[in-house]
Amino acid sequence: MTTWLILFIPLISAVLITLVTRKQKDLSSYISIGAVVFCFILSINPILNLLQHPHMEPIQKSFSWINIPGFHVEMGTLLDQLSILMLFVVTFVGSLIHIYSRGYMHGDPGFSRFFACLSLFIFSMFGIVLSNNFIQIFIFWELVGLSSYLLIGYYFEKPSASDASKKAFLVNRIGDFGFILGIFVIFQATGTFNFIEINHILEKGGIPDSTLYIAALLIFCGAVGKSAQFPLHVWLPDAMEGPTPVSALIHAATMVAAGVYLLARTALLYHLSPDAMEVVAYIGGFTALMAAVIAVAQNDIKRVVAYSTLSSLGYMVMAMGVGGMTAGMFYLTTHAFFKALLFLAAGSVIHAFHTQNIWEMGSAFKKVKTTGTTFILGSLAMAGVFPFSGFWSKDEILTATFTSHHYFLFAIGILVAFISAFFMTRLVFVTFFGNERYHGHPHESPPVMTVPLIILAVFAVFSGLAGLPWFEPNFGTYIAGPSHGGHGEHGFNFFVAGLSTVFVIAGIALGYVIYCRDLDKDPLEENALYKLAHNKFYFDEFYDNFIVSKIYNGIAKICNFVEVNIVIHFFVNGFAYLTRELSKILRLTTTGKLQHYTLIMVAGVVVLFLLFGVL
Amino acid sequence: MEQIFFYIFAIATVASAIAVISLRNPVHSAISLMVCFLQVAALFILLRSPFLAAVQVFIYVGAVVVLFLFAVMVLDLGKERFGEYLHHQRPIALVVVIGFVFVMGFTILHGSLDAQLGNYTEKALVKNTEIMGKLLFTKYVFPFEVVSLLLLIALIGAIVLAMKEKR
Amino acid sequence: MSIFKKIFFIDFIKGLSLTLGYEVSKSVTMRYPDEEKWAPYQRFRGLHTLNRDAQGRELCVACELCAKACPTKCITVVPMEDDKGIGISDRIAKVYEINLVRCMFCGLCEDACPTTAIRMGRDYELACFSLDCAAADKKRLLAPREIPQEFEGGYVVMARLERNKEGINIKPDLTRKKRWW
Amino acid sequence: MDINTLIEVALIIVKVIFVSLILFTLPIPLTWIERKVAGHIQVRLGPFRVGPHGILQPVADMIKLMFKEDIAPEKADKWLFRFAPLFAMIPAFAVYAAIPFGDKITIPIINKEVTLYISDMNVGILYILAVGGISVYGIILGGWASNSKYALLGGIRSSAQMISYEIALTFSCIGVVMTSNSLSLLDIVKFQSGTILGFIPNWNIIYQPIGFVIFFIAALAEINRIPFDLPEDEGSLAAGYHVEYSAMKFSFFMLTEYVAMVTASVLAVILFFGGWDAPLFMPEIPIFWFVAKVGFFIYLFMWIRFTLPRYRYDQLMSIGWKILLPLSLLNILITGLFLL
Amino acid sequence: MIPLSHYLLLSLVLFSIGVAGVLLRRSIIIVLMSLELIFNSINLSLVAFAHFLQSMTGRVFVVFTITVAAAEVAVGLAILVAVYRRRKTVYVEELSEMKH
Repeated sequence: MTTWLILFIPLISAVLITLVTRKQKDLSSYISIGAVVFCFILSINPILNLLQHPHMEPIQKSFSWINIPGFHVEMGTLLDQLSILMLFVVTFVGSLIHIYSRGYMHGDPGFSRFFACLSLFIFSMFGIVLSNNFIQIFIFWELVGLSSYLLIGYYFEKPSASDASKKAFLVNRIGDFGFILGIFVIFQATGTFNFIEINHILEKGGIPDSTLYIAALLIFCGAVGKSAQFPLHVWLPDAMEGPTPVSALIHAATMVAAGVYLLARTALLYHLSPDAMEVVAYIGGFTALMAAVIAVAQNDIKRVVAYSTLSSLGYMVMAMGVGGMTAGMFYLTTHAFFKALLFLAAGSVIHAFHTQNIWEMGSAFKKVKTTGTTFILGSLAMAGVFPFSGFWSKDEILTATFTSHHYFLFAIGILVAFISAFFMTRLVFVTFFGNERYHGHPHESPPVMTVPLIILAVFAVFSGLAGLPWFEPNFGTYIAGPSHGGHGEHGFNFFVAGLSTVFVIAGIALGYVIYCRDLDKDPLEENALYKLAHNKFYFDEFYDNFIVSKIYNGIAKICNFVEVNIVIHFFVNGFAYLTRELSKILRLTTTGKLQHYTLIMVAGVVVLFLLFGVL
Repeated sequence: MEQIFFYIFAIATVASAIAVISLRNPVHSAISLMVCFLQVAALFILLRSPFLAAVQVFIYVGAVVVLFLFAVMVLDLGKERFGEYLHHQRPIALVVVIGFVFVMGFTILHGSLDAQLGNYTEKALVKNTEIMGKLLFTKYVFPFEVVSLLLLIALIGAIVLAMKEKR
Repeated sequence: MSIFKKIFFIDFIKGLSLTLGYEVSKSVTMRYPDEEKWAPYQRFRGLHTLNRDAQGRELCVACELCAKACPTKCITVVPMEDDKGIGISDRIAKVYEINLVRCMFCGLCEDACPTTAIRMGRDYELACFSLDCAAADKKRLLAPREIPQEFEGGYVVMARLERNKEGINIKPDLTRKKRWW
Repeated sequence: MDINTLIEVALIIVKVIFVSLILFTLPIPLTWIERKVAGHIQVRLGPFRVGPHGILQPVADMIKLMFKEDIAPEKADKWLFRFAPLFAMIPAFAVYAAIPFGDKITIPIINKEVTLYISDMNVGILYILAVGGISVYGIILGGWASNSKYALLGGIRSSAQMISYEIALTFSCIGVVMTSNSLSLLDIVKFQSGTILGFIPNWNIIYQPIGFVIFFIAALAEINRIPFDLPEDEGSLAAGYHVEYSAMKFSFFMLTEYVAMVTASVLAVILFFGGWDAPLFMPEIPIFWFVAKVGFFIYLFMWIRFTLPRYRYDQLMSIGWKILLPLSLLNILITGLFLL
Repeated sequence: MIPLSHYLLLSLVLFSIGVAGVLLRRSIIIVLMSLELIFNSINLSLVAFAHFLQSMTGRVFVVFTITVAAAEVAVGLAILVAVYRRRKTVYVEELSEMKH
């Protein structure tokens, strides 16, 4: 019952706001915040339950939705370790972001619409997290896409925002297409949509490896779309056109993590198909590296954070790919805290400076002390400095990579750690220190915005301790990959930790050397690699000029030819002509005069009676 | 006694019905229609259905014909003296209608369309209304609801249709 | 409070009780021609009268000041000499006529009169069937009035309707008087 | 036909004639009373000249109306113009076929029980409402047949008004029917005999206060009395539907109006005030209490007429449809809930 | 005692008059009135059957018929008013947009 309540409270709130409280803006924000906070409170009970019983059985509650022989779909909720963790992350981060939004969006004309969309999003996210079968997860997957579309295009009067929302939507469709194909492949193979049943069938074996391989890759397509992996990563940076709380909630903490969650949910499938895992791991690694490089060359504070998100997502996917599910989920959790923190702090910075360009800020640390401090804490966590949460989680991924003998990926991981540390240092120094480049008077944000920042900062700093390898039980006790029975792989490798720390410190040092001066523009600007990275490796242009204009338009031309000449001219117009000619004859019987029809009707009755009744 | 009343009512019914379709002035037609309805109500009483008679008067005479009169007066049709008020299809229509009367009359008189009056209890007659009400709310509750919904839709539809478009 | 008022029809009941109060109260009308007549106050400006002194002599000395003072010039006075003692001096009015059609009953003649001969009286039933009565001559003005000068008016008196050849006359009975308030 | 049936038929005929006579003569005192009430409320005396306290005034009026010239407009629809007053009058009288004035009384000398009603229909209240609804024809046809714009407007207004308020009226009666469990007026009155708690009379007004208020207001509108006398709104329509009528036809309309007022009072008494039931341990006198209560209501109608101003037409319509109709539905709902 | 066939014949005559009205008259309002006549003839036969067969069903059905008839008149007259307002005609044969 609780799970259903959690699922539907945000929906009720969205409906209420849409129908009733559009005019009372304050009330709509209270409803929305109340709904998500209430969900958080409701989700505390399952969490406590989980903490007491680490090896709890999954709780399923479902009812039959579509029941055709051979095709059974149910609607239901699944409560296991994974979904409880996600529930906690979503409700907790969601609550804080909701509260923050109340301050950030204050005075906006679409205030109520914003909160309605936010509630809708929370509803769909819960749907993904709690669903127990593929069909339901796909529905909510699309709903998440829809609410993300609505929220990215929140400032729809801005062309860039509406373009970004369309882009996000379309790019996601490509991934989702693969996803639903994957669902069907799995259904074909197992005959069910239910996760637990699928897992049972997979454990029994007997499904050909090729099928598994195809299914895993297709489902990974969905994750690629939603988690913005290469080559579908192009939408996420553009999605920063939405309001900052949206970026924090959707495009850092929750929705983009849904792809990773999906991979975790279907971990057994990947476990049984090592080839697919390789693909996943290399795509993740490549995304991580590419995004990190691009992040170095960005000047927009939100874009830097966005590319760092992209890089982190690549990290998580890489972790999944090398079989480090626990590591990936752990990184997802800590990442949700510090990335949400970074985005919210960035929002607070934008609120203070009224610009997003980091070269128009600087030297304002003293004016925005709370924001600055929390931002720096988040950056340290992001960079993976000991003992912040990022360090522990990243270290686990690297360890997982190392122990699974993916040395190339391990090298990439170390490199990404280095670059991350570098660009975070760059971001912090350029934004808060150096010479004064801003106009106007930056001021600290109201408490409704800073208090969530502080709470998140606390979590960003300390949440890594949950995965501390020397404690038992730790994070891995609860979240365990399919390969490791009851225990996660919270090994601790001093070589890996040391190496990464060295590289992180090197990155910070390099950043310090280059950027801790009075600068007016980026000193690396003339560099060729910088230019390449600044233009995001020309991915958008490549898609536009090659895929869309050549391949897509070519297919369109062929289709157009077929349609115009064969379908329209021959079939459609031909039948229309035939019909018209025939109707010219039949038309004579319709005079349009009511009484003619009536007369014929009555005459017909008389004739019928004469034929059958009387004679 | 009852027969005398029946024939009086029947003749009045037919006469007023003919008046409805043959008078030129719509208001006069409406009045004839009202008279016809009243006669039918009287026939209902002969058929031991006082409730239906009251309903007939209530709805047909009290509402429907008033509505007709209202429409005629609002549109001011009463003053139009219709030049040719019958159709050019008159002869064939008359033939068809008379044929219909003959065919159906033949069926009624020579068919098995007759029933002897069953032995009814006085109680059923007196408690007519009560029995009908109980039936309406038990056995026929679904049609009842459907009809009430229909009435509601008609109400809204009539309002929407008759409302002047606001520019 | 207002919803309470609406539910219990307080205003409606207030209105009803008000009208009920009026219903049981005495009526303010008088049955004028038949039974009752209004006796005006002394300050009332009705048909003029020409006064006499205690010995019965005419007070008017035909000084024509009233004619001069009249804004509508409706008073015609023609003086003549007289030694019969009709008047208080040897000059009396030969003709004293007031055109009632033009007169607007302003009372300036009364103010102008040095001998208080002309006074505005209390007759208000001035309608008649012929033009003769539109002009009040000396005889009519000198005739004694139904409501004498000294009578303190301002209430309803009983009256009697009288018909004769000249028309209708309402005779008041000054002894039976009543006030409605 | 045996002798008893004949006596019964004769009795019914006598009753019909008796009731008709009463109804025909009732407006005569009523007009006088109304004018007197008007006079006194307006702090004047009212008619006073003909007879003592003007008591013969209505007779004089009647004589005047009888001898006036009967004028019909040239372009009027002659037949309908002639029949419209009858159309108005017949339903107003026909209503009394179902109204009980009292229970049975025994005539002392011949020692025969006589019922004080013409017939006890088992759908009595429905019959009254249905037949009462027909009386709109007189008004609408009179208005139309006069071929005058004032009359036509008055006719259309009144037909719209009567149709609108008839719904609320009927629905308010349904509450009474629900509590007393019968459509027969006799049963309804019998249901109301006795007392609650020993002293409060067991009248429907106790159970149906909202119903009574709705009934009363709707009845005011149905009989075209102030504050709902829009059909004959002197200010804007001259005299409404009977502006072209004179002499006896006009007097028929007047007669109808007074009879309708009496009907409304009678219905209010029967449905809500216990009919001939005596209040507060008073002795039961046949018909007396009935007449007393009816008299009170007639007086109330007159009293209201000279207290309230007239509503505007749009106000009238919105009161009918937006207030009375929902309220009456609510009343039915509440009654149903209580009965459950 | 009146036999059932008498009622049925009366109903038939009423029905035929209604049909004749629909077929013959040009004014749409008279056509609607004729439809009401048809409704009434049906009601009459239903009640007659109900009476003679001692069944309540026919009477109950008449209640429904009357309701439907009331709804039909309301909508029909509303359409008539709307049509008249736009086309200024009430002649049936001039309202023949439904052809082609």
